[in-house]
Amino acid sequence: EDVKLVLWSLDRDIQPAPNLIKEFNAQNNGIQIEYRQLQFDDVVSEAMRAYSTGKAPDIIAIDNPNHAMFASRKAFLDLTDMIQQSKVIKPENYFPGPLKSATWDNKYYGVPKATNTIALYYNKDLFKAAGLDPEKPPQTWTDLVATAKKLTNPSKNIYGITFSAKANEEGTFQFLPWAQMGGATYKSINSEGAVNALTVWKQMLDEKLASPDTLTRSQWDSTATFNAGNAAMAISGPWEIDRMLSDAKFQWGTALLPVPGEGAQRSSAMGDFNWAIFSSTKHPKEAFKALEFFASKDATMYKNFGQLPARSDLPVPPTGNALKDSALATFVEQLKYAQPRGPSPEWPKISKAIQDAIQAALTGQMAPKAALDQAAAKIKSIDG
Amino acid sequence: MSEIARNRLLLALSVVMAAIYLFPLYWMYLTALKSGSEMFATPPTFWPSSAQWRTFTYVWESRNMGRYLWNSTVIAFGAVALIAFLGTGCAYVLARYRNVWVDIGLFLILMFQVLPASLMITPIFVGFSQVGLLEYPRFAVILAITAKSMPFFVVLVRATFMAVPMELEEAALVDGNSRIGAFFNIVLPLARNGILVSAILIFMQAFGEFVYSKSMIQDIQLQPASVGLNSFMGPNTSEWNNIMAYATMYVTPILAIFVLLQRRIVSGLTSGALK
Amino acid sequence: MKRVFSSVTDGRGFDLVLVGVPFTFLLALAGLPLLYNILMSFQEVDMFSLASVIRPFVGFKNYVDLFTEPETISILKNTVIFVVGSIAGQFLVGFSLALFFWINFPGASWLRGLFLVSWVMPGLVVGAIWNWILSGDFGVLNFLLQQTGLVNGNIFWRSDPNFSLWAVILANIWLGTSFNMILLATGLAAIPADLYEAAEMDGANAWQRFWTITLPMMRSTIGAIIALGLIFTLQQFDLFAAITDGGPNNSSNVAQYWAWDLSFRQYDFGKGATISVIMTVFVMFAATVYVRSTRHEVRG
Amino acid sequence: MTHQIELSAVNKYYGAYHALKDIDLSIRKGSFVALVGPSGCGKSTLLRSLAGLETISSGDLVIAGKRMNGVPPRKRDLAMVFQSYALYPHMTVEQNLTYSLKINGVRKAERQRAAADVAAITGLSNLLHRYPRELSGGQRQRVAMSRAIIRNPQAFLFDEPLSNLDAALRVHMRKEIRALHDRLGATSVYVTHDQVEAMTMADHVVVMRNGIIEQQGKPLDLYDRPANRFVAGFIGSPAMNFIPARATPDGRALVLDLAEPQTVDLGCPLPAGRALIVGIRPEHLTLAAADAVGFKVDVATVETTGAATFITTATAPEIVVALNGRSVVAAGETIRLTFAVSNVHLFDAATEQSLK
Amino acid sequence: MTHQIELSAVNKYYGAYHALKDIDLSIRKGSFVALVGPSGCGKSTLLRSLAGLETISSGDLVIAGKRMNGVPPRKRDLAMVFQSYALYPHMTVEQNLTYSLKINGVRKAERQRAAADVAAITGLSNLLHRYPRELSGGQRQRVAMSRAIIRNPQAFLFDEPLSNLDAALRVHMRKEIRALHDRLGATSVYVTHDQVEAMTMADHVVVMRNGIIEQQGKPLDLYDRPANRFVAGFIGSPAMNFIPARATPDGRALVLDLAEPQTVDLGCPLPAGRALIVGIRPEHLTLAAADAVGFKVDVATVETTGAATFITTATAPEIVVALNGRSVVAAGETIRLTFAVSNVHLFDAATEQSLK
Ligand SMILES: Nc1ncnc2c1ncn2[C@@H]1O[C@H](COP(=O)(O)OP(=O)(O)OP(=O)(O)O)[C@@H](O)[C@H]1O
Ligand SMILES: Nc1ncnc2c1ncn2[C@@H]1O[C@H](COP(=O)(O)OP(=O)(O)OP(=O)(O)O)[C@@H](O)[C@H]1O
Ligand SMILES: [Mg+2]
Ligand SMILES: [Mg+2]
Repeated sequence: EDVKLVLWSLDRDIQPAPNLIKEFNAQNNGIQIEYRQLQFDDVVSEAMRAYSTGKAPDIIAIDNPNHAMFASRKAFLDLTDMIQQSKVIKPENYFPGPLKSATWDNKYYGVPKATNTIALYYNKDLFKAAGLDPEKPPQTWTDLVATAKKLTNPSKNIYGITFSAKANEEGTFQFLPWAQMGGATYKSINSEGAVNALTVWKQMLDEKLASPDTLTRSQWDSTATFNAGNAAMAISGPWEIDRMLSDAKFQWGTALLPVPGEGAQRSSAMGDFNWAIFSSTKHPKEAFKALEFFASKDATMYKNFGQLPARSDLPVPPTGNALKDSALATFVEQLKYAQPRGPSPEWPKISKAIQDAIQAALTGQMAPKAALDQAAAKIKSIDG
Repeated sequence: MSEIARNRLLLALSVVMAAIYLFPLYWMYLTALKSGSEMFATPPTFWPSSAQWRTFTYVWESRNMGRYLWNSTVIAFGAVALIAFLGTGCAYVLARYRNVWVDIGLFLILMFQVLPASLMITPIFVGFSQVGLLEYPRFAVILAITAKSMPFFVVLVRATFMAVPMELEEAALVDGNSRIGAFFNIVLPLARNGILVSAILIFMQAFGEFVYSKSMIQDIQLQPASVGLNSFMGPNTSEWNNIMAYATMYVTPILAIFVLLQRRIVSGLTSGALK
Repeated sequence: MKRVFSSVTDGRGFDLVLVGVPFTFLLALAGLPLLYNILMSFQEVDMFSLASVIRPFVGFKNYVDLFTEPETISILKNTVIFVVGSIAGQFLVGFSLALFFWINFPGASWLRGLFLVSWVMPGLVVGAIWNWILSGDFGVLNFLLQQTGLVNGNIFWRSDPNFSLWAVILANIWLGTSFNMILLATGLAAIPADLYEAAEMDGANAWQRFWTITLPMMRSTIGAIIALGLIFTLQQFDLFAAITDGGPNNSSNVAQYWAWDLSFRQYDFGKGATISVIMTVFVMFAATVYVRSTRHEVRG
Repeated sequence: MTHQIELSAVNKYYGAYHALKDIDLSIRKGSFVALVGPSGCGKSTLLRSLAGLETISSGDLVIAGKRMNGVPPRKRDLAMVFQSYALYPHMTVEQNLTYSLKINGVRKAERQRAAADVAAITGLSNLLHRYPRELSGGQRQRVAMSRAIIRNPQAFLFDEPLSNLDAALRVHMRKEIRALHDRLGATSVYVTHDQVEAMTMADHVVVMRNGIIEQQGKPLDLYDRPANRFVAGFIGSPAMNFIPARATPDGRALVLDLAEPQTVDLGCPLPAGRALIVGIRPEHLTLAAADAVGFKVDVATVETTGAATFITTATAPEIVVALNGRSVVAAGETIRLTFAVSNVHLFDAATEQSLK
Repeated sequence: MTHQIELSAVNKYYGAYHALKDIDLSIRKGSFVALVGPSGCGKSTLLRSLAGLETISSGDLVIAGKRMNGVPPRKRDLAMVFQSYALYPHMTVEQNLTYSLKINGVRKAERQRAAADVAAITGLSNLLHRYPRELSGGQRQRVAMSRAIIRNPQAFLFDEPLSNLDAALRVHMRKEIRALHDRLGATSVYVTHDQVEAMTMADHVVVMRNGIIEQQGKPLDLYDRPANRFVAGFIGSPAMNFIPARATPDGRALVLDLAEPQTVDLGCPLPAGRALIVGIRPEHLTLAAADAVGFKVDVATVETTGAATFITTATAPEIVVALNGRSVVAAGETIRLTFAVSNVHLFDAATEQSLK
């Protein structure tokens, strides 16, 4: 009788989980995995509901900022020992950012599944049209603002830049790198660097270098305006590459996120999911075996599914498309500076405080400093 | 103004209104034929630059839409049948009397539907898992939808029953009918406008029900189309053209059917009944 | 036994069965969840205790906390504006359409059917389309307004705090039109024609007939539609998620979206439940008004 | 059981309104009872209580020996014609007629035959496939009527079944109803405002007022010996004339209280000096030769229907005289009226009860 | 303008059904017209066409000199009593009555006064705050009636306004309606099935059958000189007796086609040998002494209303005799009937047209 495992993730048919499971099941090694696809918004609540009614799956793919919430409550299985003995999963092979997101209290409660981050896309044709050097994307914040100003052309419906400051996790995801480059962390969100970062954002909106709809538009929709030629630069992640290749009718390039000033420390947000095993599983060993199998496939992750493995030991293989390869190179470089959000079990609330501050400042209802002060106070009370 | 001229004018006017109102539907069709980012172009394009008909076949086949639609149909029919079965009689009684108990009943009926599905799902999920109903997920969803939509049905159908003269029911009783017989033969046919329309509304709602289905139906073989639709949405991707193509295939047939069905709302069902 | 049976076929028993069964069903499947929710608002809830009833009791802490948040008052105010604005809009548009299609002209009943569209379209799609229609830069609403010369700069419906709530209300009016229209059309059809004849003989013009015959005769339908409309509006959150996400800066946030955000984005179930209880009180008030209004209904 | 229907001390309230007050009524099996009374006196309420459509507030209703208070209508085996018709609007005339048969499992062919038979009687044969909304008022009433008589119930309840029919049809229907009643041996309760119907069709007439039964009995008994002024005035058309009067102190004669008091000798002893009301029917007054006994009055109006002439006097109270055929009397004339002493009714002025 | 309402060649179809056929009718200003005819003949349709509630299919409708075909009802200034009442169920009796006044902007106090006045006439004073569903049938009809007469319109249209009222109330209402009509100088069109109403209230009677006007004229003219057998049978109650007959070959006498043929001498020349129908009204037949002239018949039934007695004979066709008061004749007897020759109506057997 085969051991039956249940695995939940939000991967669709062209994404890793269902395909890896197919392969895994085909091995016939006495373990069969059953797959259920979830929606992004539902992963946590479904998992919670299932866990509290004793119907949790064995394995789940969880968004990295939410990992700590489960780990801190011991809802996930502590994998430290198993990882130590594993021949496949070795902590030192992973980028530190992703690994940190799966860590709580110095123990490993999961394994990074894939990773991503954000960088700058820019429209080379528009650069040329504005008399800018298409091979010299902006390097610093001032540079960025100045470039955006030059690119902005209301008569042609072109904004200098597009990004997302939406009142949800995406807003935090986009803003946090800026704050971190300014030397802040979520615990010191009102430090000067963060205030500067927010001030720059505010400037871009106030001067209409970015569309006012930045406040309510997701990253995906924002970048669509870039693809449609209505924004000259976009800040977004590698998930855009394929769509851009097909939709963008112009030359484009990528660059690392600009920094506050020449030579300042780089930083970046870190996205994507981690694998975790629920502590309620009846088959921890078998479940870990599955994780090992998935990790063993990290090398083909990019080739097969277009996702970046969270591994520093694996090179991203060339795809044959020069544009794509160069974009990927940018993201792999950017990943080196990627930091997890949190980790904190209260991350959603912390994130909400940050979003509120961003929105309050960008709509002009509070000064950036005051808004971030308020957020800091809130985060303090949440984080204890 | 002659009759014909008047009719033409009214028709023209209503076509204009429909055009404005149906714009979102048009946009759905249009986006289905556009490429991903064309939707966000400035100025907006009102005709696809190159129609992507392939999207439809791609969506149909890749998502196995036939199965999804079948599940939606099963769930919608189940829910409508159960709601009509339980709700019609309830509405009738609440319309027939006028006392404190009816007041309380109506009040409760409204309160029963105050919570949005997203808040109901947790307790219902917990409860269903305890009694083992989750083993029959489509049935569980039907039950949940019934609980959610029946109050709606009852309140509306009650208003329809109010228009059926009590005397007709009395005549049937004197003619030798039992209460049940009079209800089915006389009262129901005369209230059919409201029942039909409410049932249509419920059917459409159940056909698109999403919150319960996605939580309770974990087996993809049993999931309805609404859940399938969301599979084009990712954390950082939304395949709008595919979503719209999917929605087009999902919405157009029911809309067509109900445009036909609702025509049966005819006026004055009870005229001539009473002096 | 025989007496019970005969009561069921002929007497009060028939009525009791007809209401008894559905009410039992609803009590179990809708009443208990409601209680569960009320209970949660007095407890501290986390992911471990979702399934249990016994949880740490915190009294009114959730309520107190909620009312000390700075945004609470403005969100509640938004909620009232949203509800009143949406219902008024839906009802007026729906009623106008119903009256219009009540006129007998060829094609009327077909075209009326098309106005069911907003009820069939999936929330996800509706949200996306309105998101697009209301977009500041490339939205069709701005496009049309500019083409017709009504405005000359783009209005950022979604992102301008002065407009964001109204943008959602606009979309919600569209969404609710079908429901209002079709039910009001049914109600209109049920009014006996001879009343209009009598009123016409009494000298009433169309406008007077509308106020003195149509409206009062449709009392039960209108009451039901408004009561249900209120509940639907209070449950609407797809549109918020799609169009503004409650932003910018909570300018378009309403109680139901906030409750959802607290429960399912911040996983603060206790507070989410607390808001829903506050909304329940709101509905309770409306339900009382509805029930009272049924006293003046006209029985056919 | 000789009494098919027995009501004892039946009361009915609509909210605070007391519609039936302590009604005691026994209806013999096979009898034809006419229920008459002014509009709003409770006739329909009584009929509906018999049918089981209103729950009576107190009292007992016994049908064929069984207490029926709570028994549902369908177990009472009654057919009823509703005052408001209550036709099934979604059924054709034929379906309306045969609905009760269908419920009782009668076969289709047989139902159609029955419908055709009844329709022939009520003149609906051409209308069988119409819907009620496509019928005239009288046609609807005939459908309501036909729907009741198509069955063979224990009892018929008719609530003004012929009010909207023309005279010829009414005469015809009257005959048919009575014939049906006799053929089936059923019991019928018949509410009507038509004097002729009540008098010619019924074996027994019940006169109601304000929820109470004022008098009941054979039609001619009510006509000849009304128990009180109300019944006297209600039975007979045109209504009986009432003239205030006073017996002379010697009890020999009567002084009529008209514009100029007139003395009439009834030839029988009267309660001396008592205030009375004299009742005399229009058809019992005749024109007297100028010198004959009688009393003098001025004519106010003269109306004629062709067959009869109605003279209304200019006195207070006005007196109506019904004469056969055409009359030469003209408005403004002074005439002498005379009457047979045996046709005079006397009522006490205070209690309004009959003195005979 | 002497003609207030003029209809010329008016036709009305309900789908394929031809309800009004080439109606020509002139109604003089201030006149009171009674519209009579069998159930379903088109009376209500005609009334509703006048009111503008039905669009006439062809023909012209002129009111006060203006062609009114397409004019909406409210611009015609007519008040109508609907056969189906059409009360506003959501309004109290008072609100029902004063609705038209309110629409015309009459002040509240004045409206209430008007309602109180009308209610006093129709006996609704105690019911002003009831809703229609809480009224008896007759009370509802009185509300419908009151609603029309509270106004002062140019014309009244009454569709059987008194059919559900008791005799006394009906007599009272008849007077009130006629008084109101005279006071306002309005034109009234009055549909009724009650012979007495038609004959006593109307200046002009219109007899309809199957959508056509059979005859119109003064009430007594119709009674005395009916144009054809239909009108003769329709006017007068009980209806005229019709006996098939044949003139003798010498045209001197008439052979009645009864069970045993009886010869009667009318004393006037007749079309020799022609097949005829003899019409004679029940009230014109009298019992003859056994040896007097007349014809012999067997009695089938004897009915009495108190005031009158109706004898039906056992002949075919049956003959009805209306006698005053009570009669000693009993069923089964053989009696001799006689009549005044001047009361005999003769109709051609084929065309049914009057020969007089
Ligand atoms: N909607 C309709 N469709 C078809 N036939 C109709 C319709 N309405 C009325 N009729 C027919 O038209 C004829 C005239 O109807 P109308 O109501 O005028 O009769 P009426 O003279 O008022 O009769 P009554 O005395 O019975 O009220 C009737 O035979 C009736 O069946
Ligand atoms: N639902 C009710 N609420 C209050 N009073 C009512 C109700 N129904 C009837 N009544 C009153 O009860 C009385 C008796 O009504 P019922 O219908 O029995 O009269 P009726 O004798 O049939 O009169 P009609 O000859 O006018 O039909 C009336 O005065 C009426 O107003
Ligand atoms: Mg009655
Ligand atoms: Mg009629």
